[in-house]
Amino acid sequence: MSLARFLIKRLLQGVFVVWGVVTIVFGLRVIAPGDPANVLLPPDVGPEVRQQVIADLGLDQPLYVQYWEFVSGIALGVPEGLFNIATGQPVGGLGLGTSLTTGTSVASRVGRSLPATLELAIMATVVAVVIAIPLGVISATNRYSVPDYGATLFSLAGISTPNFWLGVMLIIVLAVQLDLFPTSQRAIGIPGVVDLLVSGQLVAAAEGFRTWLWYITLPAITLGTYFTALITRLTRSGMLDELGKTYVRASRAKGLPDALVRYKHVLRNTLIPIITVVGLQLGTLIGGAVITEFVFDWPGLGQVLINSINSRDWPMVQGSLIVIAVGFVVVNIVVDTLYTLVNPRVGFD
Amino acid sequence: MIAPRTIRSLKRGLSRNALAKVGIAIVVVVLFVAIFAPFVAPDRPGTQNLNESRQPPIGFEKATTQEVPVKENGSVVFEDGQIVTENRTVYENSSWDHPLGTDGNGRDILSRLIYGARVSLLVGFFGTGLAMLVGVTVGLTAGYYRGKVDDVLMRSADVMLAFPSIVLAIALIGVLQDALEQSIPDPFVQTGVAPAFRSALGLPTGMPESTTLPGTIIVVVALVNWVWFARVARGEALSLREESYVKAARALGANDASIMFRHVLPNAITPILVLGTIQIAAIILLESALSFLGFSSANISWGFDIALGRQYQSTAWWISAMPGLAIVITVIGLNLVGDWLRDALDPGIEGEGGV
Amino acid sequence: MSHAGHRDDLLRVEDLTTRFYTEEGQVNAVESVSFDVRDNEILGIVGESGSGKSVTALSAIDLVDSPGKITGGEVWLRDAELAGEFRGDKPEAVDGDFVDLRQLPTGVRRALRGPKFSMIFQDPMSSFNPSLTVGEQIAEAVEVQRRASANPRSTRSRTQGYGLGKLLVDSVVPGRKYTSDESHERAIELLDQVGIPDPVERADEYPHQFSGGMLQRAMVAQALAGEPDVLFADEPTTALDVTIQAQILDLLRDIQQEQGMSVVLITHDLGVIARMCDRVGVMYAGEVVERGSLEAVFDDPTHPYTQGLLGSIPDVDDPAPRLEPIEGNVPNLLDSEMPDRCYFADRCPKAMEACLEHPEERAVEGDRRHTARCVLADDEYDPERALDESQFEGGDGE
Amino acid sequence: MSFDVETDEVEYEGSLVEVEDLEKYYYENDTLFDRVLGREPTAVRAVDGVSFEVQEGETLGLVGESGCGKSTTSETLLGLREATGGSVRFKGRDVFRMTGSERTEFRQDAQIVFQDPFSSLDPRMTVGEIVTEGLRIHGLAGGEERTERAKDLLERVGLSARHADRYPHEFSGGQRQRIGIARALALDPEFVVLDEPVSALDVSVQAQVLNLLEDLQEEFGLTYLFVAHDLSVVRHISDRVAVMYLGKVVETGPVDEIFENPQHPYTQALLDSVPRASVEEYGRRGGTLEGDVPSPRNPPPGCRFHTRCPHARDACTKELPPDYDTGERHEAACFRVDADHEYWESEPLPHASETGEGTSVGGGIADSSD
Amino acid sequence: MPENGTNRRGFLKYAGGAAVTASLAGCLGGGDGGDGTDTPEGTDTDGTDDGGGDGTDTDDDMELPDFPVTITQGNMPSGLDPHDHRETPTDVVMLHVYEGLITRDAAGAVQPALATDWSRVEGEEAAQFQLREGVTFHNGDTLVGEDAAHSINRIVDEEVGFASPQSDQLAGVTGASAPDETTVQVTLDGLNPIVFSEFATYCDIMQRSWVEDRSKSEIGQTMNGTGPFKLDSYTQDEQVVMTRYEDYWDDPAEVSELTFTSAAESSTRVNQLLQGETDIIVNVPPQEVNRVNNSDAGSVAAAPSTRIIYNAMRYDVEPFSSKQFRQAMNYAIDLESIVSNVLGGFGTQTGQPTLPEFVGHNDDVGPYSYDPDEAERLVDESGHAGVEIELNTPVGRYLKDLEIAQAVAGYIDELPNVSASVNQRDFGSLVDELLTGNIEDKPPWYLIGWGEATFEGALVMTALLSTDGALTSWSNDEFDSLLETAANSTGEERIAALEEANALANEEAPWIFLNQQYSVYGVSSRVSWEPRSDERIDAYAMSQA
Repeated sequence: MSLARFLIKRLLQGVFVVWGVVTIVFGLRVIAPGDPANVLLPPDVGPEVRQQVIADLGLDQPLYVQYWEFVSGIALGVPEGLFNIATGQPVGGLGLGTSLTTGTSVASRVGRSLPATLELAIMATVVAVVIAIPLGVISATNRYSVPDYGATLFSLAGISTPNFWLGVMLIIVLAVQLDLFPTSQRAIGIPGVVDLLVSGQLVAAAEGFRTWLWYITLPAITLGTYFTALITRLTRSGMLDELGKTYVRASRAKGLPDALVRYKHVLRNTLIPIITVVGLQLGTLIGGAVITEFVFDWPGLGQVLINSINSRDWPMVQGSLIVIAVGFVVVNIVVDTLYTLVNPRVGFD
Repeated sequence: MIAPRTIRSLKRGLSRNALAKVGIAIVVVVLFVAIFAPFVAPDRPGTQNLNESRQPPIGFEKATTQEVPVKENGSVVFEDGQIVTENRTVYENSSWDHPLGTDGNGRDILSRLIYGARVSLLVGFFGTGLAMLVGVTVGLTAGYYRGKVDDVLMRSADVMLAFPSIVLAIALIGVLQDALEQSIPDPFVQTGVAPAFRSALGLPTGMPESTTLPGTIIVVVALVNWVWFARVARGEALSLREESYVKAARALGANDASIMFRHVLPNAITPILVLGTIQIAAIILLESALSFLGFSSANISWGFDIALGRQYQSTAWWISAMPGLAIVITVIGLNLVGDWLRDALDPGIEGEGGV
Repeated sequence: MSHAGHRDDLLRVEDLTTRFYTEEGQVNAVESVSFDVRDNEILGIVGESGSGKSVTALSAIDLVDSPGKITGGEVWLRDAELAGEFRGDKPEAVDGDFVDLRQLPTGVRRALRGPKFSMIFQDPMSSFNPSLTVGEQIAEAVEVQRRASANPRSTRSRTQGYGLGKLLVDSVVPGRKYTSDESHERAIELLDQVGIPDPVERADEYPHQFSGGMLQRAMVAQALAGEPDVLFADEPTTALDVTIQAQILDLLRDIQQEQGMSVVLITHDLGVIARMCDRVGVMYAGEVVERGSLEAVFDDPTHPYTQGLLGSIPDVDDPAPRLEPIEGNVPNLLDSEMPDRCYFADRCPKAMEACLEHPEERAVEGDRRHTARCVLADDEYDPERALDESQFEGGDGE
Repeated sequence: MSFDVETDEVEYEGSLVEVEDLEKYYYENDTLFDRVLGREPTAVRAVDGVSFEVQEGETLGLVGESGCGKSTTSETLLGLREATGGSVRFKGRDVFRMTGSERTEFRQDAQIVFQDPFSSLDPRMTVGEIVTEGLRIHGLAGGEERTERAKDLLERVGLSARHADRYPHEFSGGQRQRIGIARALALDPEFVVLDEPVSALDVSVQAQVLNLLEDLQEEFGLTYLFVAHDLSVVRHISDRVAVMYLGKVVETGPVDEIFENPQHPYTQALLDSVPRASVEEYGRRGGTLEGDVPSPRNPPPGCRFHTRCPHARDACTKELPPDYDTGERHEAACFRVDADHEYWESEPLPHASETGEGTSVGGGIADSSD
Repeated sequence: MPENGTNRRGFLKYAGGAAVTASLAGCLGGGDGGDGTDTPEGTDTDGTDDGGGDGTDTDDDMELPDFPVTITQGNMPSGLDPHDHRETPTDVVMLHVYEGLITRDAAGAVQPALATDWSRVEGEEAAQFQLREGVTFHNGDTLVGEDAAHSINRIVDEEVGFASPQSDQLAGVTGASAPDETTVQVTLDGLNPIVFSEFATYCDIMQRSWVEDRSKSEIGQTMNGTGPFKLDSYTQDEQVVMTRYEDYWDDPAEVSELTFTSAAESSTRVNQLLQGETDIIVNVPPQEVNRVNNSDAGSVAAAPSTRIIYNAMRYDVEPFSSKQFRQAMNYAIDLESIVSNVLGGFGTQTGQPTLPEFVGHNDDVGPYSYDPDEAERLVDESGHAGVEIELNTPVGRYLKDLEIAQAVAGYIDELPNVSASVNQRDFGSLVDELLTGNIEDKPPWYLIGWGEATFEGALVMTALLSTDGALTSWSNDEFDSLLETAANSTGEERIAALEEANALANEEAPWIFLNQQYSVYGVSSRVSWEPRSDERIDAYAMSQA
């Protein structure tokens, strides 16, 4: 099957999953207790105003109409979202509706918080991959050595440590006690640095980058530790598995040096299946980002989600859920494609 | 239903794996402490002593000079809009009454950890059990019948997997609120065994008569994590249905239900149980995260206590640190046991599940 | 032990013993096995599963992995050059033109794989790296020999100058590869030589794109890359269908004759042995129980096991009304369960009291070219001296 | 094979098992998304119109290389896989259209023994439970009686009654195969499918099991369908033989006819390829067939065998040869049997010495997953 | 402002009929998130004269200093539309850009702002404001009566604007018109005695044409007011940056650039203050006070607020239907210890629904004493011994709310005959239950805080304790009639009735009386600023230290 067909098929599956996601998200709001009008309205408004608001929100419609408007709003990006508070003003972009608390577009709010989350997730992944793979290789190729025990213990502790606690501890030790890093929040990200570079302000860009790095270090460590530990573990056990395979023996039988067998053959075959595991675990990463954002007051999607749940701003909850899930689906499609590209064993079937 | 061979390979796995012994020891200790909390807790977990708040753990006593507000009748004093302060030597004393220190309300951290273990383990076990029940039912059905049933069930599982578990859990809690909270009576206290034991030893009595079971959290973690069980169970069913003995049973005239319960389920149980062990750890982590974010209704929970301690991060680090250590140690224990089971039984489920 | 063997001897394996230290206990996989390989011949090693025939081959070329360990024996290879090199340093490892590989440094032993020894395995699909093209993998085998001949010293180091850093450089810098174009061309030649059609295209395909038979041909091509003196073929056709098996067997024979090399063919199939081999060794429970020329072993089997084996096979040309199987089951090789007596005694229809003592390898009726580990080699079965059941201590066999 | 079976519903007479035009196709690329993309599902023609019959008391050997569909045929005819076409009649009744009670009866009358002695026994059941599972399912014997029956059966297949409480892993391959046979016998069947029952066993043990099977057939008057790839075993045990190639039966006949007077070039080639365990075999070249078995996903047109057949001519690519009678109950699907066929006039195919043909996907690796 | 430099010294016992209806969020303490609270300032202390910047008397010609200030609250504003919010953090941002017609000083007294004069229109149900001349919007246009009238209509008339959440804040106002450029006439639906009090709290004036040219969401993203600061940039949920408006009708502010940021976590705010990243932080938790005071970076400034924290007990469900039981609950807790240890002294014990600074406070009624034996006895007497009760509390809405709730439940749980636990609640869902207007929907026992910027005890009691109160948990005929009396009387009589009601409330104990909340700010040492009484952080009043 060609790459294009594979992508089309995979995208179709993705669309199906997204439709499921949208349906679940819609269902969540339907069964959620509490009246959205309560969030919008002061307690002492009259019943007629309340009715009006409910009508404006479309909540007096039959469920299937609400569902259709919700789904079509998201699919077609109709100018009027379902939750269009009394303004009569069109809300452009994705039809994710309007926030109950701020009256602004959910899509733009969510869109603005996305870069912060992505930045954090990417940094954590980079940290994880850069540390974990060499660590796993060293551990597997020097079994029962001190580095192996060290890496094993690290990975065990890493997958067993709740990242929010790790974050709190890092703040206590490195930020509060030793004052090496800021306790929380985010500096203007890489895009800002790029802007500065483009405008030729090298010194400012370097300073901006330093600040950015200074702020992102602790959150990235917090988020990346579980991932690092996991990949270390997988690399180690994958390599050990792979080293026991017949082709390794065959490679040695034909006279290949150990190092060539180990790196050219074994490591390569170890990393290919890790790609899929990493893809599946990206959900964990995004979930971890939610908590990390909470701990570090990082202005990303997780904060939006938690705040909107606390303030019962359902359109915002729905919007952030959908964006997180869609992001995850997209990442998985990318990972699957990558896996298929690097693994000659599977065609695009 | 454990085959003798399974027991043998488990023993073998144990004898050559020192870490597995550590893991079992940890799990046993945590289980013991959680079950017999009313006997082993040095103090009542809820008992506050505001005058002894923020006592450091043994070994962390210190005295510092600080500028502190002067108080009259318990309230601060203002002078020209400024708070009147004075330099005072502040003693941070520890005492063996509170070996791990006290929290912001002067409650004994060790006792809270012991009672917190109950909540964590209850959620861990019940949540895993529920997830297992749902996931295994779905997975076996999908894998055994394949075709459209499989398509429908597994595509729904895909949809569930599109949500990071913590995100879905938060959203579900937003929906369910704390509707499912249950209070479980503590049999040791109710029957008077624990109070008698404690008064005989001269320990404080009046231990809580019940434990709050955060039903919502249990349901939510199960709803979030069943997919992992479904995947494993489906994989097992897919391969087991091709096993010759399943075909032989069909040739003998056995019907689907009987094949599922007599042949498929018993032979799929090993990887499911191994996954279960790992999932208990994952669910304990998930529960602590939800409590930390304030979404649990449990009064005593490790994650919740970490959150409580955050505001003391510059002055009383132990309030956050101790519950976290309890989580880490417990989860390490469970993961070690899970590793042991997986290595010994080799069900091939590396990388499934997670927080 | 005298090293005076046949004048055509290329490889003499003496008392080779390999143990596996598993969780169940020590497994005596190969128990004091001796055989010799002569120039330009096919030696067959036949045995049932678990008889230790594959481990014997692996032990001979030092490819036994943990938890296995070669615990004793000598592997004498005829190589005048090596003998000269080590005569001064290790006189005990040299005997005329022969060197005892077991006494040589690991680096040297490894460097012999390829130019001296090569091996093909039962399942070609798992013996190729699934994520590299077949051509690339064969080219690697060529390349390593090219480099070895260019710089013999470096080939004896552990990494041969090849590490993670080098791998990274090779994969990042364009145009840098481990294998040279010359090696690739040679790989294609080899593929052609083993009868793979369109070798240029097929060289760029991955193992899963090959059929089993084709892949086994490619495996042979890879084994030929170093132009080895001895090729070990471990059940090379067991995984293949009978028509494909016939093709591969023909190929092996052709190649053997073209290259003038020696082949050690390991199989459980007596028919394959009969078609291919000049001489045969029969293995049972880690031991070579009988060896000799094809005619000697097939037409005049001495060991009751060999006899039983031949009697168990239904003949495709002549359906005997009743088979005569060997009773009982193949023993496992756990040291703790190995009796001191002849390992075959409890299944042997001709067990005698003398069998309570573990037999040495004996010449059959004085013919040193036909030996058997059995008292019957120079004795007659005598029902008077037969062992009765009670003399086995608890040999349940189940 | 030209069957002269009446299409009318007949009373059971003649053959015990009658297989007619049995088809089992698997479909690949048949997911919802494939259909959305408008892609035709690929049919894997594992069994493509197979007909044969097994007469009461005889052993029919079904022989062929891996992937030829012999195991699929045997499982499909027992209803363990759903057939996509054709019919199977057992005692004159259509197996695929049986009523509940007929099916129950069929399940007792027809049994199967599998190849792999390790996967054919549920590792979590005791040997006694395994052997008496059929009795339990059909409610034929109570607890005590079942235990007794288990012991009888075990002793009958050469094991000991005390083995009933043990688990399968405690047994060797040969013993496990005996347990599998005991299970098949528990319901006192008339017909047993033996699906490669000895191919996983060592030769010394294989002979024991073959002897046992022969004894049991005699004792219980069983009818066997013996599926195997090993020609010598088939020769040894069968009364009649059917040779399969790529989902089709190419030749059937009495065992001696097939082995001594093979008519189909494939049968001839198979027999040529088998190495004989005798000194005369030394140096014989057996590779008369070139290339690999084509993929059942895309079987060649005309005669399935023409891509490898040393006698293939242009006519073979055009038309599927019918089953020609070549003697008493001996049929072969090859034009060469028909001296008047246009085959003889057409051009030989240019096989040359080239192997491959680019249709090497199926491969010859023995996998039992057909 | 110089025109009406009022006396800000002392705590004005403001006894007018101002009845600013409590806002949902503002009063229950919404919008502050985290552990933070939303503490209105209360100036019980002597404010200094230059609190409003009016004392600086800067010369217009003087070069304006470069003095950037950053304020870090617990939350960012929910949007920039001054008429579309109900939260303190948003209001704090708004007040620097938008101004009302009239305003309040720190003590709550009504002061002129954009209007210089205001009066009722004799004989009509209307009021009239005279606009200040020469006031310009930040876009340079001059303020006219039409702008003010439109702004009022935008709040009260759904047809003109939208369903403003502030409409109830101008209760009784039906519309406004502008007879001329400098006059605004407001029509009322009756003789509204508190109309000016209302206008002093809400009603930010926007420019009519500017509003009409923009969509609702655009208005939420940008600002155009008359205040001392104009918007420079706005990044939703991240920061709001303002610069000094040099053409302000009063003296320009000393602060040159004003940035609002937020940090939900209190320790984060403290760290930012200590690291010099911000200048003013809200809600310094008591345990961090030493850290701030011991540092060179800043110090803590605190003021009692108008917020009272209490535990309501529903009178209609057992065991809280028993007066003895309710009293027992009050005796069971060591309030002094809670204030001292949990709140670090930042709080005042209460024993009646009215705060000491409020009208109607009964000075003779003190807090309940800590007497667990008496509590145990009263529980036995009530017949509810052995009962299990659960305290519903929000988390992170008020200063140490959860810790207070835990301490309260902890003390009560100490009683041998009662067991108590805490149920943490999501603030939104708890408030939902409280606001249904139906007592059955409320949890039986909950912790909540109520802020009343008018210093009017009667309003507190009416809303929270009268039979018909919006959030009541209690019903007592005698209490109702006392409030009735107070509502229909003035002066001493009224005060007496209120004091009696407070005494009755103390006796009947419908609540567990807890603490008056304090606002605790962290102020950088480079800023000179006094906390005000009205929840407002007024950067116009800041000067360089």
